[in-house]
Amino acid sequence: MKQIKLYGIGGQGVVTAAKIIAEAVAIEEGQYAQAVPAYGHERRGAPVYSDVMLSDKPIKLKSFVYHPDYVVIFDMSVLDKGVDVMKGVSPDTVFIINEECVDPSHPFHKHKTYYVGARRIAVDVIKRDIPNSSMCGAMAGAGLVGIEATKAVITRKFKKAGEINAAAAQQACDELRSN
Amino acid sequence: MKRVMLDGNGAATEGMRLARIRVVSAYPITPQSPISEKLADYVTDGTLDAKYIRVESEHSAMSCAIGAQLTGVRAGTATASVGLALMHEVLGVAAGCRVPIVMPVVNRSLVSPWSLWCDHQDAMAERDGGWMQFYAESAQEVLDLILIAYKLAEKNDVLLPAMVCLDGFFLSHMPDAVYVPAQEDVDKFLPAYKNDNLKLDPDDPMFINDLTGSNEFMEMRFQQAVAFDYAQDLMPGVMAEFEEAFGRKYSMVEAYECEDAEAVLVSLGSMSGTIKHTVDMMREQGRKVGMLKITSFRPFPAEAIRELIGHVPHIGVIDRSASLGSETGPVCNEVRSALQVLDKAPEVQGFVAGLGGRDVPPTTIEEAFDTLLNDKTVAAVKWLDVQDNALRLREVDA
Amino acid sequence: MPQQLSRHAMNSAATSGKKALKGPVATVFLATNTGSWRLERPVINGEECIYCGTCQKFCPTNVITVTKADDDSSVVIDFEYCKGCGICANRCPKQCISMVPEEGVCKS
Amino acid sequence: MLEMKSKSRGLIAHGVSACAGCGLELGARYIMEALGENSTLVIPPGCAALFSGYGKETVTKIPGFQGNLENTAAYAAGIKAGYEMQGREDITVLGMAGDGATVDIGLQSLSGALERGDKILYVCYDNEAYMNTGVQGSASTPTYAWTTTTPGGKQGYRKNLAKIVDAHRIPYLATASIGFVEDFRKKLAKAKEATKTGPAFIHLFAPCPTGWRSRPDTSVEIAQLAVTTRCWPLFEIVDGVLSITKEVKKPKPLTDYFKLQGRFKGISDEQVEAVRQEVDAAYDRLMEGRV
Repeated sequence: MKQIKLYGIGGQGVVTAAKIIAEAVAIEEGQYAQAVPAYGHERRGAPVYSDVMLSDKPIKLKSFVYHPDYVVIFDMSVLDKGVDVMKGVSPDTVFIINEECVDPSHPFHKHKTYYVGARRIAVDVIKRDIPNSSMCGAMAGAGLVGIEATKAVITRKFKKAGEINAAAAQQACDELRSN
Repeated sequence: MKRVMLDGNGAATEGMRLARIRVVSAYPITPQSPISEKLADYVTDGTLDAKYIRVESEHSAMSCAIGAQLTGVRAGTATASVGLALMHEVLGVAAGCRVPIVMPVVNRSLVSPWSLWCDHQDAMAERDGGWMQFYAESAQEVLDLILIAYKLAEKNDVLLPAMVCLDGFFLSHMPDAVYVPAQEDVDKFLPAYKNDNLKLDPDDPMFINDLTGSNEFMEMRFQQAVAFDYAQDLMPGVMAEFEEAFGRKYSMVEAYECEDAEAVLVSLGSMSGTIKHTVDMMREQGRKVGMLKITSFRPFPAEAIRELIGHVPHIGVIDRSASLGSETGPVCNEVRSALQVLDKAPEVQGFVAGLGGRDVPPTTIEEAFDTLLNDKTVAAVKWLDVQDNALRLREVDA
Repeated sequence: MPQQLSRHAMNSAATSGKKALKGPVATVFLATNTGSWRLERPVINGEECIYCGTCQKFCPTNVITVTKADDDSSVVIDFEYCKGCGICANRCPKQCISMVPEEGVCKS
Repeated sequence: MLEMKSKSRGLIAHGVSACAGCGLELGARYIMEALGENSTLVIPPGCAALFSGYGKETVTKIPGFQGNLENTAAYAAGIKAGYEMQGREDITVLGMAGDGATVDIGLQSLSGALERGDKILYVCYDNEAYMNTGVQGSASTPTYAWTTTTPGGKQGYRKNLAKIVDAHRIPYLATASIGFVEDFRKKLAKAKEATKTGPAFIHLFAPCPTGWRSRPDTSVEIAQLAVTTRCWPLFEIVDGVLSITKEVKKPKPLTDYFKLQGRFKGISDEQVEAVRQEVDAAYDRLMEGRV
């Protein structure tokens, strides 16, 4: 089982992205997945997180993710807002982040890290600063789920804006780089 | 049958849709609101041929449902927490008048303190009120248990309302792949509602729910008690029919790795899944542990529990609610009393965990197993995961 | 299962060819003999009565029948149910109803 | 399959265990007459529950349901919806509740049903206190009236139920009195008709000799005096337009009304005058078309 933790800011579609990845794995790829949203008094601009579990076997665990295999950061500002993105990680934990360049002082610089300009892609392609579809593409690029499955769910979920969001996902997947 | 991503609320809504409820009376409350909203969508777009009564309270939600169902249609509502508490008075009317309403209850703590998150205190407060109570472990179980509940509740020997309980957020908002049966298959399993008992109909007048003297009141209650016996007798058959129709197996209690277990934890709801997960982990380490999930808390399957875990030396029960002033939690009390009739009754350790939405992760489960396996049991209930400074959370200058 | 509830015995007793409704319900239409409450009974002075129907209109128990006909007008009171409230006497425009104390047990 | 063990010419039995001289009993007969057989009744606990029955016996020939004290309107709304979904829109669903069950504890569910436009008929029979529980004061108890919980006479005003109901903009709203049964009869017919489009509401004045400490034979007389003194004006509001159905140009002295009722025993001249000013002002508002 792969356990994933997504960090971001309210309004960036973190919870939706978790649901998209889960659905892509569970429905499009016929495996098992669970999105575990943390609900509280989230407000636009405040840090939010969401968990995803992916597996080739049925998932019994109904709990949050404490030891993520993957940490996905939608917005580096969560670090400034006091979110400890290193909580529960192991040396093997992989990071997927929305940023072109990463300050070497960032705590995860020793980890395998994928980078993508999700925000720029979102602004270019969907004309809105909502990075969730690009981040889904990045997660696909990092091997969590197939890009076609991800695009299929995005197209279905975003209805009218489905095509452009799928395009954003594809571009993020293509442009994904790693250390 | 199709496989789609649904959270527990979505699964509950699909269950109600497939049961063809004709009147919806719903009032929003976190974390149930998506059910009220989705049903409104379904009524508006014609997916569901029903009248939507946008009630002004949960009390009225249940009142409307009772009134509607007494005329001969399935009526649907859903609630959580203080909403269920507000319904309390009328829940008794549904039960006493033998109106087999099936209601999803999205478990959430009761005040005070305020909390939006999961525990079972709301449903436990209704455990003796004449409603059947089923607890789901997953979104799939939510949908399936709703269909099973309808089938069972409407049996002439049963005629009891039923709550299908799903843990707030952990199930209600956790998307998972769910098999949604086709309408025609559900129609075969669950035929159209036929009200053959107390019914409002000008063509056949009767006055329902009038005053009953003490010469008959006890008999009315006894009828309900017998109905719970019937429910228990008939439930395996209904679940077998469900399995025949849809391929998924259910039982009142599910034993997981209990046969050779030295320690077993008993629980309800989503926590059961986490315990199974932990059992798998601990079994890999060679530790003989198991889990017992009570799917049907009302009727309470005491005999089945004796059979399945009566032989286990160490038993623990994790309650996701507290029975304040009692030695242990409500589920633990029942498990203890079920087992104490055995010649060599196992000791049963009570635990309380996961109140107010506190997560119950595998580490907490492991701690409970450790308590059982290392003979660290105590007579009273053991609260898991409580901060050491619990009594000094709010310190102010003296 | 609590076997002390001998269900099958109870069932066979119930299978009498009739349907046993479950729960609180009234299925028998039956009036109370409210006439026995009466302390005073209305007595109508037939000579003064104009058969206007006022007493019938205001009788809470609806037990007064006024018939107005050319040759056969009448006022009939069903004393099985008349509670003797006296509203008929109070409202009679001709004041031709008097309330007379009942003597002992109600005789209807 | 109602087993008929008694005969009656109306839809309720002649022998109902209401007190002698009960205003509700008289009112209920007119209500039933207007409703007809194709109806369903919802009654909360209270004096009206005498019509529900006891054990296996009822005095009502139409189907009925005894609800809780605070949710008459909600039950009625649910029942109506159930009938509607089965193509039986023609069935009239009536809520018949007292003042306590309407203006106090039942106000929320009533408001909900009125706002939603549920096609129910609701009659509040107002005996101005909680009578079945032993004459406790309600929000509808009038100023200076004695009850067991206003032993010194009620201070403050009664809740203006018609004004509250009117705020919901329902098709038909009326006050009525058992002292004016022809007026009541007409209003019942209009109200029943109005339920084809939305909620209809009648606020019925129903004296209670037991609670008002009045002689049973004076119930109708008191009900008439309540109107002719302007204590209980008769009016209706049809689609928002108010009209007085019984004009009282020269009101009778309030003492004529008060002296028949022990609950007003000891009312002072100043208090009578205060009531006079209050009821006249209310009547004037009605004359201007306002509740």
